[in-house]
Amino acid sequence: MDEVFAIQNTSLLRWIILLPLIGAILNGLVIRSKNVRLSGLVATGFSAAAFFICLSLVNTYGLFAEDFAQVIDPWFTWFSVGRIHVPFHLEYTPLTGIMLLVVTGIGTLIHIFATGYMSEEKSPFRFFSYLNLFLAAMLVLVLSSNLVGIFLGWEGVGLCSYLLIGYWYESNENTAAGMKAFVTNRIGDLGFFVALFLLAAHAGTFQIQELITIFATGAAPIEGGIILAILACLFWASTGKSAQIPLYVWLPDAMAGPTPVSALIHAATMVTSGIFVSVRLWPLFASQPSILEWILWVGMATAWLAALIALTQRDIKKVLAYSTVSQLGFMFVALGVGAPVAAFFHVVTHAFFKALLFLGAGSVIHGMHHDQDMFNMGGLRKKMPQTHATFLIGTLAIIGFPLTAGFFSKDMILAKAYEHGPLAWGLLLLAAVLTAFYMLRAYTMTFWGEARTEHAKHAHESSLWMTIPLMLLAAGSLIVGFMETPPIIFDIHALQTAIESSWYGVSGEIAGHSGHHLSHATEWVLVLITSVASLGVAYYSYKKFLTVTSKESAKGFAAELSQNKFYVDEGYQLIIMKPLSAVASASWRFLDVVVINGFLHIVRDGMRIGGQVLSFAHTGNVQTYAWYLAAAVATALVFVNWVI
Amino acid sequence: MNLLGLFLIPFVAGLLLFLFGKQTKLAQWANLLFHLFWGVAVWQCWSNFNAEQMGEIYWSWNWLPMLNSKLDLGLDGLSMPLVILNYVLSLLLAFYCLGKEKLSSSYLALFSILNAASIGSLISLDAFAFYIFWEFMLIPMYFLIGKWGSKNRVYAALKFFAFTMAGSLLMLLAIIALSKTYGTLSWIELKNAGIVYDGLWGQTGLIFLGFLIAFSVKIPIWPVHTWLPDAHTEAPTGASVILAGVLLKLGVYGIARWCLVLFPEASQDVSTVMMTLGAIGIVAGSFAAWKQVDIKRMIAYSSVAHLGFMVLGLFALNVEALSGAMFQNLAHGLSTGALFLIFGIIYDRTHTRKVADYGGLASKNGLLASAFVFSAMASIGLPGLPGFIGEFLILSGTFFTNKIFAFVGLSGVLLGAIYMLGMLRKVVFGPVGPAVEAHPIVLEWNEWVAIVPLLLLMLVLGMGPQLILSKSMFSTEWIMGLF
Amino acid sequence: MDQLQLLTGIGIAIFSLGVLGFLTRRSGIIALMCLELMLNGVNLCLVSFSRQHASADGSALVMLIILVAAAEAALALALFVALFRQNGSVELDDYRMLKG
Amino acid sequence: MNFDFFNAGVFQFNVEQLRALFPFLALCLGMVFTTIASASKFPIAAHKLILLITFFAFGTSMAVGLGSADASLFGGSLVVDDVLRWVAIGLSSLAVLALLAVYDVDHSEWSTLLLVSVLGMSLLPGARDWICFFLFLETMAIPGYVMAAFRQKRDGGYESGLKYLLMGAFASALLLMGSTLLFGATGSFEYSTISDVLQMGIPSHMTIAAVVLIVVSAGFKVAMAPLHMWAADVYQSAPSSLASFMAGAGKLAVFSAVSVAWSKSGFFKLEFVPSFLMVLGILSILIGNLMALTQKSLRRMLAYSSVASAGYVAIVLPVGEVALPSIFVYLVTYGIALSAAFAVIESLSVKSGKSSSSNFTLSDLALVPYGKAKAETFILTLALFSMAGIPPLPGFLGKYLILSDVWTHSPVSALWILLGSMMGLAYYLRILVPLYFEKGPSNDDVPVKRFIPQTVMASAFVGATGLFVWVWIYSVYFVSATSETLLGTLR
Repeated sequence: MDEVFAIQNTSLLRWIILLPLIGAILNGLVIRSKNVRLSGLVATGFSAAAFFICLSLVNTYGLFAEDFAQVIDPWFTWFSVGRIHVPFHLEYTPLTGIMLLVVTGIGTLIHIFATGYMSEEKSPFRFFSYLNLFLAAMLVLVLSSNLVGIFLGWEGVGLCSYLLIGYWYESNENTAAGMKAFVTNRIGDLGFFVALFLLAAHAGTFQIQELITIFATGAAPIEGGIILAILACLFWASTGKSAQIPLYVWLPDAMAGPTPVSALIHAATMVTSGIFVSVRLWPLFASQPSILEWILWVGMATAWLAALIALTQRDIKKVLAYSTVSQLGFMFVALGVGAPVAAFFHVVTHAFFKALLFLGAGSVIHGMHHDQDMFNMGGLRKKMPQTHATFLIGTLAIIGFPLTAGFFSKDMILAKAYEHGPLAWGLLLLAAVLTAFYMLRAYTMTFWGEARTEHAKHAHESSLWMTIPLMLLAAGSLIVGFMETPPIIFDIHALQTAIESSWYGVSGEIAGHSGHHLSHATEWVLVLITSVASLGVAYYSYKKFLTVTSKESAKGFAAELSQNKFYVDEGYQLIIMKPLSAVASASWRFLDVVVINGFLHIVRDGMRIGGQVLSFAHTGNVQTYAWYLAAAVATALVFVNWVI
Repeated sequence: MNLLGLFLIPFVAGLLLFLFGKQTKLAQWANLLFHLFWGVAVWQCWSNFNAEQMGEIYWSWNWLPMLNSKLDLGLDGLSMPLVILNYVLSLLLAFYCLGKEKLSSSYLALFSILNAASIGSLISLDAFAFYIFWEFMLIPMYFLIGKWGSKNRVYAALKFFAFTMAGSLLMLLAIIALSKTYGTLSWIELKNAGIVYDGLWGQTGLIFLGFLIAFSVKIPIWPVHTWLPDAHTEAPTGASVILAGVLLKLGVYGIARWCLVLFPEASQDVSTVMMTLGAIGIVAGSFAAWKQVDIKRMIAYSSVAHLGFMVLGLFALNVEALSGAMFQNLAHGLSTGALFLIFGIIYDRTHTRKVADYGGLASKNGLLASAFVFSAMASIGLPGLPGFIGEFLILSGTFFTNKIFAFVGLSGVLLGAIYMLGMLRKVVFGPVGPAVEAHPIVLEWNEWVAIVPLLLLMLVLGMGPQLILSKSMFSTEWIMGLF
Repeated sequence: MDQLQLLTGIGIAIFSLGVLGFLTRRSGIIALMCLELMLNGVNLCLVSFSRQHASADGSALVMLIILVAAAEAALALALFVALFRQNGSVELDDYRMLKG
Repeated sequence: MNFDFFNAGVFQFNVEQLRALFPFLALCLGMVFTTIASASKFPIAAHKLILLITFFAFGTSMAVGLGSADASLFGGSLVVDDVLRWVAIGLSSLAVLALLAVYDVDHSEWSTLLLVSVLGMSLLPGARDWICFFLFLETMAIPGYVMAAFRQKRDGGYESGLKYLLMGAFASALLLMGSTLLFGATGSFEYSTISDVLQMGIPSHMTIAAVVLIVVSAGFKVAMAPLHMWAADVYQSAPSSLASFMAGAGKLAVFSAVSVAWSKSGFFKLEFVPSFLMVLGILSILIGNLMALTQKSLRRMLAYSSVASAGYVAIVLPVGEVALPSIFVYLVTYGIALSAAFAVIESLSVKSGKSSSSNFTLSDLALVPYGKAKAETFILTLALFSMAGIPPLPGFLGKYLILSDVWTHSPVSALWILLGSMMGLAYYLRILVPLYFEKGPSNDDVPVKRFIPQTVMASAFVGATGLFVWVWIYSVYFVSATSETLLGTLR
């Protein structure tokens, strides 16, 4: 399988990264304009430029090409010492191409939206420079040809998310949320570190291409245990970045940031990088089936937990946040059942409709003068029609209304889950149903019924800056699904070819079992069950929440539990943070202050006291001195003559 | 290249600066001028510096034949980066000093002499000469801390002096033993003298320990680190920067130059112990830093943790780790130096170090806040900044040798994020605190000139570490060739 | 025991007496006298030894000792006079201002 | 000293002997001139000038003689060799420094006395039998007793003189007893004969007693604990010049003489002597440093620091004459630093309006008018760091040499020296604290009672720093010279 590829060099790739970077520098250091339109346009311009470069790349090197030539931008050697050799090379593969388009495309739209949304900011340039910086980092992550480079982007996006969550730094909650995000991600990143160490120690390379072509095919002598460990560490890192159990806790808090940030970073792009990296390295995963089981069940658990929490949240952004976590769970399930294509497909579609939903929510919040509690909304469909329409499309897409983007991706995942086993399928289906329930709840409470507060009564539609991106994204959410469809409908497999041609000719077949395909009949049954179940629950939920009052809140133990997020945060505080902090202060106060310095001070005072004691012997009477002299002689004589 | 000028210029400059007396402003500009001259010498060394050699002597004077000591001056991949770092920091501090009435001519003079001493100990390849410069550093530092420091300065100065002296006296004994046993003190001759290792408690072993202890105190390695927080906290800004940027580094440099090269077997024997101490240092230092309420003290403890990394790197005994340690020297020098400098500039206005008095710096001076955040990020090893390269190389090297220590080191990476960001949260972000409220925080041009190059350098070294690594590569591989 | 040893013994005895006196007597003058006593003990020993070894060195030293002793005595007495003028006492216990 | 002492032959000098004696002639001339000067009431400056010239002549003539053959005089009981010459050079430089502290001696005889004392000191290392040893020791000591009792107006002046005199006499009585017993045991006063006798057989009780007595009395002269107590009192309240001179030059002379005498008389072959010295040394290091830590009066503190330094030398003594170079360098550098410190303290105490420098305490340092005392504080700093043995100040060289000799002899006891210098650090640095770090009330307008001409301080500055350099270079070549020529001939 590992025939040598024709390698094409290009210096175009670096500009995809450099342009947003320049934008960030211009905005952040040079222009520093208080004018939101100006800074917004600068930022948008640069990300759009990056987007167009991506387009040109795609049309040069092709996206869905059957036989694909490796495209490399050999930029420079980052560092190289002994066994560790890290070139800073960028690489274009079809998979990369799609991710690039998603990141830069949706990124640009969100920039435009933000230009409207941040209109009454006092330092918008900061926001936009962070946003561009984020794009640059994300693009490094996407483009880098080796894992260390990916790690650079990986932590870079983490930094930007930290900065953007804490963008309104005056309030302690926001900064706390930002710090939580960074630290939690760091916990995950430790896994990435270890993976890198293992690679350095055993593989001697960080180049994805080499890793796949050599180690996935078992061409090089490296025991499976090592690869398994590496993958486990990478997965651990992904649970941090892609918000899976146990490290998902930062994502909901991350909603403290401005809504466009939530849309771009915490829904569309950054959080999916875990899945992206896994898909890039898929052949490695495929060679180690045992890790996939873990991924499957962690994903499943996350999908469920998040969905359950989402059921009772009052804050519209929180609902979307938990739905994001849950959807990410879906993607990991897809990986777990050995369907990287499905996983990445869901990444793409989810990017569109979740960005759409978040921006819609943003528009609503903007209209509601930054009130985010759904119980204070209602009846907004007349006040803000475009927002309502687009939000509806988003909702339909996420609950998998037939022929929307979400329908295809989610259906694919479910089908693959069914292939893997009915249990996984059943659980996942229920999770999907829950999705339908809470999404409709959110939609209905926001847009239907009567306006429950003054804000809601006087809500107004947002400006074109915001509605146009909404529409574009809505269109996207409708059509992107058609790049990969089940055999029973159209039977398109563009994405599959794209992804599979990105593995340097190594097959993504999971070692061991051969992918047996479902019959069309079963496919139909599955599709019908899914759609009926989701839509039914959706309708029920719609009815249920049509007449909700602002007083209404969770009742009953289960509801309490869900609304309080199962007390996970509190649990972490109690079990991890508090003991750790106690140990820290103990170690400092005891070791440094008491033991070491204490010892020193004892010595110092001991010397002083010793001197004072001695000085009593110095009476000042000359005859005492003589006595000492005589005594010295006497003792010496005694010792020398009789003792020694 | 003219190595003599490398430390004579600052020395003479120091003597001259004493003569300026009350002419503070004049002295500050003169100091800048001296730095230009000095810069010429440094540049000359940098430009015709040959990285493909080890311990080559460029200037020698047989000054004390009866003590087996020659004044041998040389430069190689070990010392060159630190010389540059020392010069850069000192130059930027010369800018920072401008217009500060308190930093009188004698301050600058002592500073210049301190530079001479540190450069001297970097470039002298003779144990006796090295020791003289090494000890000489104490005198100016003692005065810098004791006279220009803050409230508790006397205690800090005495502690600093006593600790370092206690360590180096043992080194003195070791040097004597060397000269008595092998009849030479020149580094290269000693290396070729065929020192026979007779166990850690044999003579050679004890000599080795003498050196090791001296350097460990300077680094400082846990548990002999408690002088550092006091010294750092009480010292004036400039002294803190040089202390973090140069003096601590000399400990690491010394171990690489004198312990690893002359006593490879002994280093192997102690490597586990030293790595354990380093690991403890990382964790204990981070814990302590986490619990500080005094910003400078917190930064100081973060230094303890970072230098723990370097100890790991030194005693993992492979090329990756050693180069990592040497690179981390620069990284830490720049980032911690920047932190001390920036906070020092803030302190000049607010005159308080309590975290509680701060907050909301970002809303008062955005650019300075960004610089602060940037340096903090560099210090916690964010990829793209030099700290990452250092830590990554060190930890992977450690991982090759001993996985456990690598994992402990990783915990340090995590804790670093916790305490640094916690500090940023309370100082840079959040609601505006009383101290920030009370004083306008507007920087003079020269203060910007002092800060910005540091940040740029960090960026350059973070993305282009090869600039330095390629220079130190030969030396590190040469040293590791001895094992 | 022959006479030489006897002489030596006496000399040493005188010396020791002088030491005891110097250590115990409170009056400075008497302490000084005791010093002289010690020196004389030494002289006695010297003389006997130089007889024993048939060498004049001992006797020569005796001369020098007497000389030096005279000088010291003169000095000491002058000091005592001055001290008495100043403080009206030559008791050694009264001069213990410098101590510790 | 042989039996036909009164034969004329002894007094017929050949040329070498005359040349060897010439420098002492310079001293004697100096005495004549100073006597004239004090008789005709010349001002102190004149005395100083004469002394400067004399010491310069003395030192240089000795330096010129360096390397020339040893001249043995008076039937071999006095030998003028390179050791003596070097010691004489060191002494003359120390004496010059001691002059700096002389501000307020109102007896003009001090200059003559100083010269006499120097004569004794410089002859001391040349003695080859115990009679000369005793004679020169007294020549050195008795003028000291006199000078210690000068300035009765200062409180405790007489008292210190009295203590010094009584204890000195007591100690020399012990010394005499010791050498007498040696004479009895060996039948001779000559070092060489004694050592020959000590060679054979186990020493008799008498010999042991003799040696113990001699060691103790010498330990008293150089103020080793527990025989040090007089030193504290004398250095605190005798005139600064005398104190610094006795502490610096006196130690140098006695220690080098003792090192010569004991090794030539073969004391170190008796195995108990080194351990005895070791005990004394350790005691001095501990007691000296601990006591110094608790002192308020600066001069007393310095006195105790000199006790500790005596301890260091005591530890290196048993190495024998091989250690002479390091002992010399150590004591000269230490002496220079000490006299500089004494001079500075004297001047500071005057400038800060104290009646006498003997009770000039640490806290008084904060009262020093800074503007008027720049040179002093700088010199004091140099001196203190030199005493603490911090490079590049020459005190470090002394410490280094001592340590390296001790290392070859018994490495473990080197640790005691390290411990001592650690403890010493504590108080040396503490002196600087009030001087620089605790800026007291700016009291530059304090009425300075007696104004010391800046020329004095200038010369002090030049003296101190210049001599540091001098010592750096010459002591090093002394080391080489001795280790090659002299030590070769010592066998």
